Order: sequence, then structure tokens, then C-alpha cells
Amino acid sequence: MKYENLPWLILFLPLISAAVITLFTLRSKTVSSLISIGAVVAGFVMTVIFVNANGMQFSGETSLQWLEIGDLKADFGLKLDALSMMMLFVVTGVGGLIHIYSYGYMHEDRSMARFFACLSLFTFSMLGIVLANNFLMMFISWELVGVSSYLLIGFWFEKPSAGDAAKKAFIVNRLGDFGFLFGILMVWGLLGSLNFSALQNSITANPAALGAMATTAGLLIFCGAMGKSAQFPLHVWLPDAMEGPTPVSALIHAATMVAAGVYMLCRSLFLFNADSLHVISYIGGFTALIAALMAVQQNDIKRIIAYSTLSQLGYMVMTVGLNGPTPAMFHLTTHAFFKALLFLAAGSVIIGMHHEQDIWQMGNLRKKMPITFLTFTIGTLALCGVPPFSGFYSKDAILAQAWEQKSYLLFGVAVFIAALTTFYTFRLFFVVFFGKEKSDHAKHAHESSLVMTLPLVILAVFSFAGGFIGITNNYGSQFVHEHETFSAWQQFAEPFHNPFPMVCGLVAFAIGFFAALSLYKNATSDPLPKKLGGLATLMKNKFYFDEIYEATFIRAHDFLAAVADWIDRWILEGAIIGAIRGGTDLSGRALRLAQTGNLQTYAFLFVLGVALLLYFVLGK
Amino acid sequence: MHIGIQHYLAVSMILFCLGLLGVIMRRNLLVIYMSLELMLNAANLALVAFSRFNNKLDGQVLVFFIITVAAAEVAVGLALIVALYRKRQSAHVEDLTSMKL
Amino acid sequence: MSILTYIAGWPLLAALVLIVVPRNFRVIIRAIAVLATLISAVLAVKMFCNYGSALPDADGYRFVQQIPWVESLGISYHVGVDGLNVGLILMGAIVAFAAALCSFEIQTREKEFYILLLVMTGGILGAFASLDLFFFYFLHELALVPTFIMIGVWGRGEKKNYATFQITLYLSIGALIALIGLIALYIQCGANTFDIPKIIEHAKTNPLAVNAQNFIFPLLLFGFGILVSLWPFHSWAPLGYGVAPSPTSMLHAGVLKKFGLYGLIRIALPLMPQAAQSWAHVIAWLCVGNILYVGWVAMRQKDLNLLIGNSSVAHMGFIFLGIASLNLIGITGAVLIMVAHGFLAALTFALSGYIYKQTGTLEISALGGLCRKLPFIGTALVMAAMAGCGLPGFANFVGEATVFFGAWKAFPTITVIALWGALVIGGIYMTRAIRNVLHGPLPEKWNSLSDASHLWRKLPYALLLASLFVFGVWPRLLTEKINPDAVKIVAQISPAPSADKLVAQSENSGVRN
Amino acid sequence: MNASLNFIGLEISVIGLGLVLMLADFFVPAERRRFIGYAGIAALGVLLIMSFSGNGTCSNFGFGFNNAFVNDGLSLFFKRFFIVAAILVLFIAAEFSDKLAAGSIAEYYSLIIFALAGMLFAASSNDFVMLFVAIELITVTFYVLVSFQRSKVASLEAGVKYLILGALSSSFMVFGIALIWGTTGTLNFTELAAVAPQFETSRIFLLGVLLVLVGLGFKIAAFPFQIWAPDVYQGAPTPTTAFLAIGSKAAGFVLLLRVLFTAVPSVTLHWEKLLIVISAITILYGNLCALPQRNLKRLFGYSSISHAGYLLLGVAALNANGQAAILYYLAGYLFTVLAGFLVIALVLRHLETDDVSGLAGLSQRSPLLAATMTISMVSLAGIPPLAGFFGKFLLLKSVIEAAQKSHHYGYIYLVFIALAGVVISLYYYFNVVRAIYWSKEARDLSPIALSAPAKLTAWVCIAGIFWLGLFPNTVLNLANQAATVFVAVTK
Repeated sequence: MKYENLPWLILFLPLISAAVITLFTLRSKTVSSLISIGAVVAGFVMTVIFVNANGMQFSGETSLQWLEIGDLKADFGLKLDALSMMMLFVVTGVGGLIHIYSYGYMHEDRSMARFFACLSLFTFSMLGIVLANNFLMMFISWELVGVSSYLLIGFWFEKPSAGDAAKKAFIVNRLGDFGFLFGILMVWGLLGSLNFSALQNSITANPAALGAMATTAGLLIFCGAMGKSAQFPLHVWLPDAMEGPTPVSALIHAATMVAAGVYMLCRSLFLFNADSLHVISYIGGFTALIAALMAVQQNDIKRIIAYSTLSQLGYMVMTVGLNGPTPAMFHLTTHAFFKALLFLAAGSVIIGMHHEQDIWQMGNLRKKMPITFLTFTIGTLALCGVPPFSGFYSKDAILAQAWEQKSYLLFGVAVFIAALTTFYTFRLFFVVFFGKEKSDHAKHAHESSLVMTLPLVILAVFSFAGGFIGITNNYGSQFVHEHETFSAWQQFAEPFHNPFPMVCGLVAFAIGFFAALSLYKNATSDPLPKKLGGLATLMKNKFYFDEIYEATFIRAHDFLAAVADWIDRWILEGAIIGAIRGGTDLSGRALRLAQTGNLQTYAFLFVLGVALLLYFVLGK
Repeated sequence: MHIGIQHYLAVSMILFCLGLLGVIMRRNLLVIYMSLELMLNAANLALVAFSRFNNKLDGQVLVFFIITVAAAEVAVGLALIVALYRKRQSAHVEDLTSMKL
Repeated sequence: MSILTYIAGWPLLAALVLIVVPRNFRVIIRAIAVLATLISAVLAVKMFCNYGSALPDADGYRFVQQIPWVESLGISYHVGVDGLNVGLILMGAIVAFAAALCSFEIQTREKEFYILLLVMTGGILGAFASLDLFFFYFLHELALVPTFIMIGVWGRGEKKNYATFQITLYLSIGALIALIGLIALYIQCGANTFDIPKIIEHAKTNPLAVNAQNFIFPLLLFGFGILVSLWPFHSWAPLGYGVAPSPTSMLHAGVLKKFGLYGLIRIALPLMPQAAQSWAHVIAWLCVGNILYVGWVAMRQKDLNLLIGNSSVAHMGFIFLGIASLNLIGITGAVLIMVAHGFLAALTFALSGYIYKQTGTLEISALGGLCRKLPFIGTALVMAAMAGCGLPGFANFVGEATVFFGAWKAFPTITVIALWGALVIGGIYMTRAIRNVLHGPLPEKWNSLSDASHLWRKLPYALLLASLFVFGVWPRLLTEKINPDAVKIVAQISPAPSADKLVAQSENSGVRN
Repeated sequence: MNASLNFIGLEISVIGLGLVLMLADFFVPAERRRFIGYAGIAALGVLLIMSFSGNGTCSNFGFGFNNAFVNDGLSLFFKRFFIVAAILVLFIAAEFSDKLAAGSIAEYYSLIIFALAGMLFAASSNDFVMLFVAIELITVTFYVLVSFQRSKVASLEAGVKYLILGALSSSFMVFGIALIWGTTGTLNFTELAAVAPQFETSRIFLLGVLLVLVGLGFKIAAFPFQIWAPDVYQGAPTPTTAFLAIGSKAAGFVLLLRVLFTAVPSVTLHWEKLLIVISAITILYGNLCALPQRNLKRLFGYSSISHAGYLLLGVAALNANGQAAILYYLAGYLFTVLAGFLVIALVLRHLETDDVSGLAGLSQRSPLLAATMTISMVSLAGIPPLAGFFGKFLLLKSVIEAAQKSHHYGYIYLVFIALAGVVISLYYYFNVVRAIYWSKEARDLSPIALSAPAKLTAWVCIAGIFWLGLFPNTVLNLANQAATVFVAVTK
């Protein structure tokens, strides 16, 4: 393996930049942002160099010893193979674009330097997840990703909502991490190692190595993904996370971090037995479904996209559960392109609208913001899986996977979701860009600067072409043993190998599109609530998950806290210690009553004492 | 009848207890003090009797010591009580309770 | 003269010097104190770096020095370090330096304060360095008493007096119980020496009778346990730290508190293995009290210091869990957390002290949005809070993770509960604290606050953070030192050849519990 | 007989000194008389030094007055101890003299010296006659010393209380001696030790021994004979209280040790339970009663009861280490208590009450005195690096040893009761420290002018406390060697 030190550089450049910014350049916006951008772009370049040098189909590890206590061995190690390389491209590439975009987006903000420091920290941790070669390293980066997302969501910490959202995201993720670490401990206890390769070997050597614990362990590990990739029931944090700056939503909560769960599942796929995969697939499907339904009734442009992210993540998890890592990763990658694109475009819309996010205040923006409009359209089409946009291929691959796995229920759900996706995306699309301006902001909207539109364009290109630039080949080389690499044309025609799912997908698109067209062309207010009634409110209120958790989990912990505090205050502190203190004092006051000051009494007590003494010794 | 050591001891015991009772019951310091002397003499009686019956003399030697010491004690004690009486115009123990608890 | 003698000696010497310095020479007094602690910190770093190169004596201790003190009782001044206490001494010295720097908040009677601070420092460093049971206890007491006076004189709040006497009496009970245990140990062992290495050697050939162990071990466990605020003997800690001036809380919560744990590992485990075996379950379940119950209590607190105090009590639980697991990984983890938590507790109390100095209150409800006015302190506090809920990159994570791995083999259930406490409950109260103290809109009245301005002010916090990072990123600095000695102890607990102990660890501990 | 005389050279010279001081009254003008004390101090200093030079009369060992009088390690230890105590007390007295009947201060000095003589005799008495005479010499002198402030009713009242109860206890003791002699026919400890085993069952004999213990228990203020201590401590002039607290207590202990471990060791063996109970109750009583106490001298009264209890730990342990521990503890107690009383004498002299609040603001008024009092309190509380800690450490150690040797559970309980006592005592000792350093109700902050001797005394006490806490070797070896005089008691 050539240049094997490059990955270390790729990994640590962002960390260094974060450190440099926090320690030295917090004063200067420009310098800090340039350092941060430079770090990630350099990372991208080096990734390209590295891959050119080694080709894509290779695998290797390089590690430093980090911790070794008895039989607990945790190296600081990098796993270099097609999977991690592709993710490297996604993280550094998409991430780089978003960094550049942020330079424009955050320009007015006074703590831009802090923003870029956090962004670099995030990039480092994300790369850590991608490159980790053992569970402990992955968990460490996992936590760091969590905290950097915490910092970025709470970036505008003076906004109470931002603070709360950050807190919520952190705690919900911690719930997932609890399961994750629990699972790691269990796997380590059973197999005695943390290294992916070693684990894989011991599993392949003896598939029953995990024994009765296999399903449990698998699901516990999955808990981690549940937290990060916001799968039901831990999905509640992602929509609130939109409190963060839009580039953050694009980078962390659409393109990379939320995909980490899926990536982790694929990385440790060998651990999961049939049962756990089954559960995973259904959870994924369910998440996709409810998220899509919620998206239908949201009015905040970012939240709509967030819910669609949620449902797309559900798609991927479902696909992993359906034993289709390749389609999952394929969709993950394309989704990274077009979802980042959508978010950034939305961001540019928001800037143009002077931080107005309610879609019912917008309208007819296609005139005011042509580039944004164009790129947004491409993103939309990709998301809705219109051929030949990238989304079409990845979504088709997913449908095909479901169909081949003969899990028809999930197939049906997937198709239905496809329709929903089209519906709510075009709802957004029409309301924002067509019809007439619904507010003054909309009238005075303006196109964003080049530094912001350029990344949009680049992303648009990939969102268009992502389907046939060989992504599947690389993932395939990772997951499928005897697989042939397709030429671009083969990839282009790939869906026709299995027409039925493709047709279903297209039909779903058509339905969704025309529904949206009929309802929202030139609509000034949402007609749907009247049509759906109760269901609509249910969707609007996200099926009351937040309220339910509030009432159960949070309430339970606060109650226990109150009880513990009460015991501490009144039983331990008050009753026991108080009793001891009071008792001692009281006995002192009682005893000294003997000191009456009267000589006669003293003499009497003295004699009494003598009598006692004599009785004690001679009494028996 | 023959008078044995027990009888002497009994007498001295009785004397001792009488003195004790005096100390506990009487209110007047002087009387209390006399009762204390009585107790000492009870001890003396016992010693003398013992030395008589053990045919040893050091008991009686001790008696002399005791008498001497008692004399000294009495001298100091009476002086003390008188001084107190001067201040308080009373030699009753109930009046001696300025310090308590 | 061993370097350890200097490390512990400089502060005591400086204290003596301060006695003669007239009280109105404020600057000089402060300078002397800071300088003395700085010297011992530097020496400690030097000692830590030379640890590898220094060659150990017969019993495996380095930088040893022994001076007979009371021959008739076999008491001698005997200092030395091995893997177990080298980190603690380094940590203690650095924290002491930071505490001295943070003492600018003390305005009245500086002279007495710095004298007490220095005595405390010298005492505790000496206690950690000492390899003689008597001095071990003696120096700890020496360090403990100033705490009471400091809380009594410079403490804050209206519960001051109550808290002072509470902590004084409570800790004295603990110390005395431990003392009885130590004396009983000395007598039972029959080696007629207080010298720890000798006692351990002697115990190898003729170990203590099991019933004697079962009498002495609980004495040490609960005596030390009270000193370490083992549940349910913890209620003194938040109360005391709530009112104590921050340098005192820094030193006590950070350094002094570790004494009991160190004592358990250094003395109780190797000398009373069977008892340790039979009490391990008790300890483990008491940890749950610390981790879960006290975690909940912390969630409930309205005062920042009380919250920090409770959280530090909760952290003690992880250490006890590591000790209870009685295997190499667990014990190593315990020592790691001891060092890490030292830095962390010191850092958090220093920060809360700064906030108190600025705002005059630590009522969480009264604060808010401070990050805007205090970017440096705020950032540091966020980092501290994150370290407090076990964020990787900080030393605490390494320790806690290690403890979890170690305890998993011994007590899976309890480990899971501990995980919950560490990841979820810790996360909840720490993020809540950040949300309510640092985030949100800034109340009008705090517009006048000023951040830690110049380097000198920032130094203590930066220093402590840096140490947390160093050991968090590069734990081998410690583990490589701890391991050999932890192996020894584990070998004494469950006598199997320590070589295959490394690998056979899991089976042994697996079947043990 | 003449041979015997050179055993008691020290005692003779001390008595002589007392007489000289008393006569000095006639020649020295009234305003100078307080300086007579310093002469006495000088003389005692010389005697002390002589006692260290090998051929000092008290350091040539042997028996005199057909075995009624013994010079051995124990007596030597205690004689030095008493002399040091007397010296320090004389210093305090000299500071306090104006509060005493100023004219007759020389009498006061000489009485202290006579009491000292009594203690010296007590230290080397090997015979019940000697014991009786020594004790009476001490007690009778103390009657006068206690009631010396004839102007104050409290002083007289204390005197009378001490007189009556003291006389009561000594009559018990005398009767006890009579019974012992009657049964065994000997008054000499050494001979008694030989014959005692035959009489273990004779109730009369045991009764006699017990009655003797009553007398000694009264001197050391052990339960149930502690009742007098608080009142007398409170009423007596401060120097007297100081001497009472250290001198007469120590004398009681040396005699107790002699009786229990030289005269009737075989009997003592069976009394471990009795001793345990007495020491336990004494500790608890003293500490508990001291808790609510605000009057400083009374507080010392109660605390001295509790310390008698601690010291009894060493007796109850029934082993050589215990006896050595007692000696060591007393040595530390000497400096500690005298430091305390020095401060009381200097600070509370102008106040009519001895309330703790009188110390308020002392840290401003006189840092030295504040430090002295604090150190004394901390040492009493038994905290390193002070004398009190090492003493308590030794005592506890001896008891735990006893517990381990004789698997008698009482010892374990005893240890924990002692522990409880220490913890309780922390509360009131630290209360005093609190009053000194951070009590709010500081009334007058007028600085206290200290005379050179007073400073010297304070420094000596502090030095002694630290010396015994930090360098226990010398005294510990002396104590160990002194404890060897007792026949090793074994079942």
C-alpha cells in the first residue's frame, strides 16, 4: 500500500485546524475559515492521490497501539478499503463544498471562527468513524461526532430553542450510545477482541461464536445506529436539530453524520444474524413511513427536508436489514449529494428571504433566484427518483433489493414512501418557487453570492450523474465476493435487469407528482388539512412522539431524581444524621443534670458509685 | 463470750456506715465534717484491732499517720469552712450551689 | 534525598516560611505560595518523566527514601512510587499549583489561608508518596484538618457552620475507623512494622487469618469509604463542597479524596484477598448507589456547586466499581479515573469558583447565557462538563471505559447500570447545567461580567484542561506504569501466576462471580 | 536508715525549697513578691537538670525505708514530669498572681512546691502508708490552693466541695488499706504482690483493694468519682486548676499503676471487664457533658474527665504497651493542658465569667495566645502532628493488641467507644477554635501585652506539644523503659 501515511494526514488535518483556530485565530474570521476549508479540501485532494496510487479495490490496515491492559487491546487504527475510501470521498468532497458554502453563509455571524472550529472538529470525528478499524475507536469518534453536532446545533446558543435542541440531540444520541457501548462490551466479552477484521475472522471461523447472545448483541449495536441515524424510536432529535445553521444541517444532519449509523451497520454487518437483520429492516421501514407522513404536513422549509432525510435514512437502514449493504451505501452516497444540495439551496433561499423559513411566506422565487431554483429542481428530481438522476438508480436498487429478498410488505411500503416523497417534495417545490409571492420578503428576495452558488452547481452535477459513475462498483467490490465491474453504460441500463421495481418506482413518482401538482400549483394555503382532518393534525404534530417521551422517559427520570433527592435530604441528611446529632446533644444535656452543684447530691452519688463498684465486683 | 476480730470489724463497719450516713444526710458542713472524722476513726479502729490480732505493729504505725494527717486536714478544713461562713453567713450545703451543670 | 521528599517538602517548608512573613505583605505571601507549589509541580513532572529510567528497588518502588522514625514501633519515614501512586502524585502537585493560582479569590486573611493550603498540599502529596502505614495516615490527617478550618473561615453561604462541623465530624469518623483498621492490620500481621512493602512481603509467607481479614477489611472499606463519599456515606461531600472556597474544594475533591481509594488498592486488596473477594459484591452494589442514585440527586440540584459535588460523588462510584471487579483491567481503570477525576474535579470547582466570584451566586436559575460574556470560562466549563459525562479525548473516558471493560467480566448487570449512569444520567445533568448556565439569553444584570482576562488568570484552567487532554489522548503514559503493579496486586488477590493472568483474566473473574 | 536518706534527696530539697519560699515572704516587699516564683522556678530547674545528670538522687535506683520508698524508672519519669509541671504552673501563677491574694502570693508558690513534694513521694511510694501520706499531702495542699482566692465565693465553694469529697474518698481509701492489711498482714506492694494470689477469693481483701481504688479514682476523676471535677475546676484559681488537672491526675495515675500492676497484679487480671466498663463510661460521660458546655474552665473539667477515660484505656489494656502509652499520653497532656490554662489565665483574668465567648477576637488581640490555644485544643482533640495524636495512637494500639490477645469483645467495643468519644470531643474543641478565629461577637479587641516569661511559657508548651508529636522516640523509649518495672501480667 503506497503513501500509507496519507490517511493519517487526512484524518488529523481537520483536528489540527480546529486546534489552531481555537488556540490562536479566534480573533480573525477569514483566517480561521480559510484554515478550516483548506484542511478539508486538502483532505479531499489527498484522498484522490491515495486512491489513484492504490486503486479502489484494495484493503489494508495501519495502526498505532493506543491502550493495552491485560486482554483489553484497543489500537488507534485505520481500516482502508473501498467502503472507507468511498466515505472519505463523500465526507471530504461534500464536506469541502459545504465548508466553502458556509464561508458565504456565515459571513455576517460574529463567531464565524468558532463555527469553523466546530466544523473542523466534526470533520475530524466523522473521518474517525469512517477510518476506525475497531469498535472502541469507532465509539470514540462516534461520541466526538455527537458532541460536535451538539456544539453546532447549539451554535446560536442565545436562542433558547437552539439550546434545547442541542441538549435533546445530545441526550437522545446518548441513549443510542448506551446500547452501542453495551453491545460492544458484550461482543468483546464473547469474542475477546474489538478489531473488525479479527471479529469477522472469528465469526466466519465459527458462526455460532456469539451463541445465544447473537440477536441481543446485534440489536444493541444497532441501538447506536438508531441514535445517530435517527431511527424510530430515537428519531425525535433530528427535526429539532434544524435549529443549527443551514450548512450544519446539510453536512451533519443530511450528508454525513446521520449516515454514520448506516455506515456502521455495513461495517459490522458480519455481526448481525438473520433475526436482528429482520428487526432492523422493519424498524427502518417504519421510520421511513412515519417520517414521510410527518413531512407532508410541515411548513418549515428546513424541517420538510429534515423529515425527508429521516425517511431516506429509514430507507437505507431498511435496505441494510434486507441484507443489501451495496444499495444502502449507494443510496447513502447519492443521498449525500442531492440532500446536501437541497439543504444548501434551501439555505440560499433562506438567506434570500432574510431568514424566513416558512414556505407559506415564499412563492415565485424561480424568477428571483434562478441558480438556486435550477439546482433545487435537480435535487428534487434526484430525491424523487426521476431517471436518469442519481436518486433514481439508488432508489431503484433499494426497491429491487426488497423485491429480490421477497419481503413484499417492505417493498410495498417502500413504493408508497416513494410516492409520498414525491408528493411532499413537490409540495415544497411548488409552494416555494411557483405561484405568487406570499410576503414582502418574497418580493425582495435576491440570488446568493457565487461562493454559495458554486457548491450548489457542483453538487447538482453529482446529483445528476451520481447514478452511473461507478459508485456501485466500488461498494460491490467490498460486499459482493464475485462481482463484475460495470461500465458506465451498463450502470446506466442496470435498472432494466429487474423492470418491475423500476416501473413501480416510476408509477409512484407519477402519482405523487400529479397529486402535488393538483393540490399546490398556485396554492396560497395548505388545502390538505381540510381533506384529511385528524390525520393531518397527527402528521403535523409528528404523531406526538415528543409529548409521549416527555411524559414517560423524562418524567420518569425527573421523578426518580426527586425521590433520590428527597431521600438524601430528609432520610440520610435529616433523619439519620439529624437523629445521631440530636441524640448525642440531648444525652449530653441529660447527663450533666447530675451536676446539680449540691454537695450533698455529690456525696450521695459518690457513695452510690462506690456501692455500684462493689456490687459490680463482689455482687455475684 | 469471747470477743473476736469479727466483733471489732463489725463495730468499725458500723462506725464507718454511721459516718457515711452522716455525710449523706446532714445538712450542716461542720456535722458532715465530723462524720468524715468518724469514718476515719472507724478505719483506725479496724487497724488497731487487726494489729492486735496479727501481732504486728505497722498497723498502729499507720494509725498514727492517719491521726496526724486527719489533724492537718481538720485544721485546713475548719479554716475553710469558717472562711466560707464569713462570706455566706451560713454553713449549709444547700447554699453552696453557685456552680452547677 | 528522594525527589518525593522535595515534592512534598517544599510546600511544608514554604508554610513555615509564611508563618514569619508579616501579614500585610500580600503579594509576597501569594508569590511564595504559588512558587512553592510550582516547584513541587515541576519536580513532580520531572519525576513522572524519569519514572521509566529510574531503577526500582527490591520491592519495585522507585525514588525510595527511608529514615527510621520510631524504631520501637517499626515506624519509618519511607517514601517511594510505583505505578499506582506516580500518577496521583503528579496530579496532586499540578492541582495544588492550580489551586494556589486560583486562590486570588481569597481576600481576607490570605496569610493563614496560604499556610493552610500549603500544609494541605504537602500533607497529601506526602501521604500518597509514603510507603509506611503510619505516615500514610498521619500525613493524610495533616492534610485533612486544614480543610475544616478553611471551610469554616473562608466558606460561603449561610449553611457554613453546619457544613463545617458536618464535614469535620463525618470525615473524622471515617479517618478514625480507618486508623483502627490500620492498627489492627499492623497487629494482626505481626511483622511489627508499619512498612507497607515489608508487611506485604510478610503477608505473602504467612497471610492473615480469614476471620481477621473479615474483621479488618470492612473497617478499612467503610473508613476509607466515608472519606471517599461511598454511598450512603456521601452526604457530607456536596454539602461541604457547596460552601468551601474553591481552592479547598479543588484540593479536597481532586486530590485528598483519592486517599481512601488509593489506600484500598494499596493496602486492603493485597493484604486481605479473601475478604476482598467476599466483599466485592457489597462494594459493587454500593457503587450503584453512587452512580445511579447520586446521579439522580445531581439531576435535581439547583446550585451549581451542589451539582458538581454530587457528580463527583457519582464518579467515585466508577472507581469503586473498578476496584470491586478485582481484575487487572478494572483496577487499572480505577487508578486511571482517580488521576483523571482529580484534574476534572479541580477544574470544575475552579470554574464554578470563578463564576461565583463574578456573579456572587451559583443558583442555576439565576444564571444563564454566560457563554456570551465569559467565552473562555464558558468554553472551559463546557469542556469540563463534557469530560464529566465521559467524552472521549478527556482522561475520564479512558478510565471509565476501562473500568466498564474490567467490570463487565465481574458484574455484567452492574456494569450496564453504570453505563446508564455514565452515558445517560451524566449526559442529562451536565447538558442541563450547560443549557441553564451558559446557554440561553443573558440576563441584564450579568452584563458587567468580565472573562478571565490575562494569561495568568487563564493558566490554572488551561493547565488542568491540558492535563485532561494529555492523559485522554495518550493513556499509555499512565497505563504502562500502572500495569506491572496492578498485575502484582491482582496476582495477590487471586493467586495465579501473573504471566498467564494477562490472558486468563476473563475466565478467572468470569467464574469468580 | 541513712542509706535510705540519699534516695529522697530530691524530695528533701523540694520541701526545703518550699519552706524557703514561704519564709521569703518576710524579707521581700509585697510588690516584688510575685518574683519569688521565678526563684522557685530557677531552683526547680536546677533540680530537673540534676535529675538528668546520672548521679541525681532520684536517678540512683533502689529501695529505701525498708521498701516503703522506691526509686525506679517509673518514679524517675514521673518525678521529672512533676517538676516540669510545677515549673510551668509557677510561671502561670506568677502571671496570675495579682488575681490571687496578692500579699500572700509567696504562700501560694510554696504550697505548689509542697504539693509537688507530695507528688514526688507518690511517684516512688511502694507502700500503702507512703501512698496514703503522699496522697494526703497532695490533697490537703490542694484544699488550700483551690480555695486560695478567699475573695471569691466560687473559690471557697470549690474548696469546700473538694474538701468534703476528698476527705470522703480518703476515708474510704484508709478503710480499704486497713482491710488489706488486716487480711494480708502487709502494707508493702512488693510483699503484697507475693501473697496476693492466695487472697484472690477473700472478699474482705478484694473489698479493701476496691476501696483503695475508690480513693485513686477520685484523684484521677474517673467515673463514678468524677462528679467533683467540673465544679472544682471552675471555682479554683486558674493556676490551681492547671496543677490539679495535670499534677494531681498524674499522681493518681502513678499510684493506680503501682497498686494495680505492682501490688495486686494477680487480682487486676480478673478485672479487665471492670476496667473496660469504667474507662468506657468515663470517656462518654466526660465528652457528652462537655458538648453543651460554654464555661471554658468547666469545659476543661469535663474534658479532663474524658481524658482520664482515655488514659484508663491503657490501664484496661493490661499490657506493658498500655502502661507506656499512659506515660506518653500524660507527657503530651502536660504541655497541652498547661498551654490551655496559660491562655485562660492570661485572657480571661479580666472577665468575671470564663465563658468561651471571652476568647472572641483573640486572633487579633494576641496571635501567639490564639495559636497556643488552638494548638492545645487540636492536640487535645488528638490530631497530628501534635502530641495528643501520638498518645491516642499508642493507647488505641495497646487496646487493640489486648483485643487481639484476649479475644474479649469488650475491648473492641471499648475501641469504638473511644472513637466515638474522640469524634464528639472534636465538636467542642473546634468550637473553642471557632470562637478564637471567626466568632462574630468579638467585644474588645485591645491587644494583650505579654510578659517575657509568659511568652516563654507559651513557646515551651508549643514546642513540647510539637516535639512529642513529631519526635516521639526519646520520651517513648523512656516510657517503655519505665513500664518495665511492672511484673508482666499474664493469665
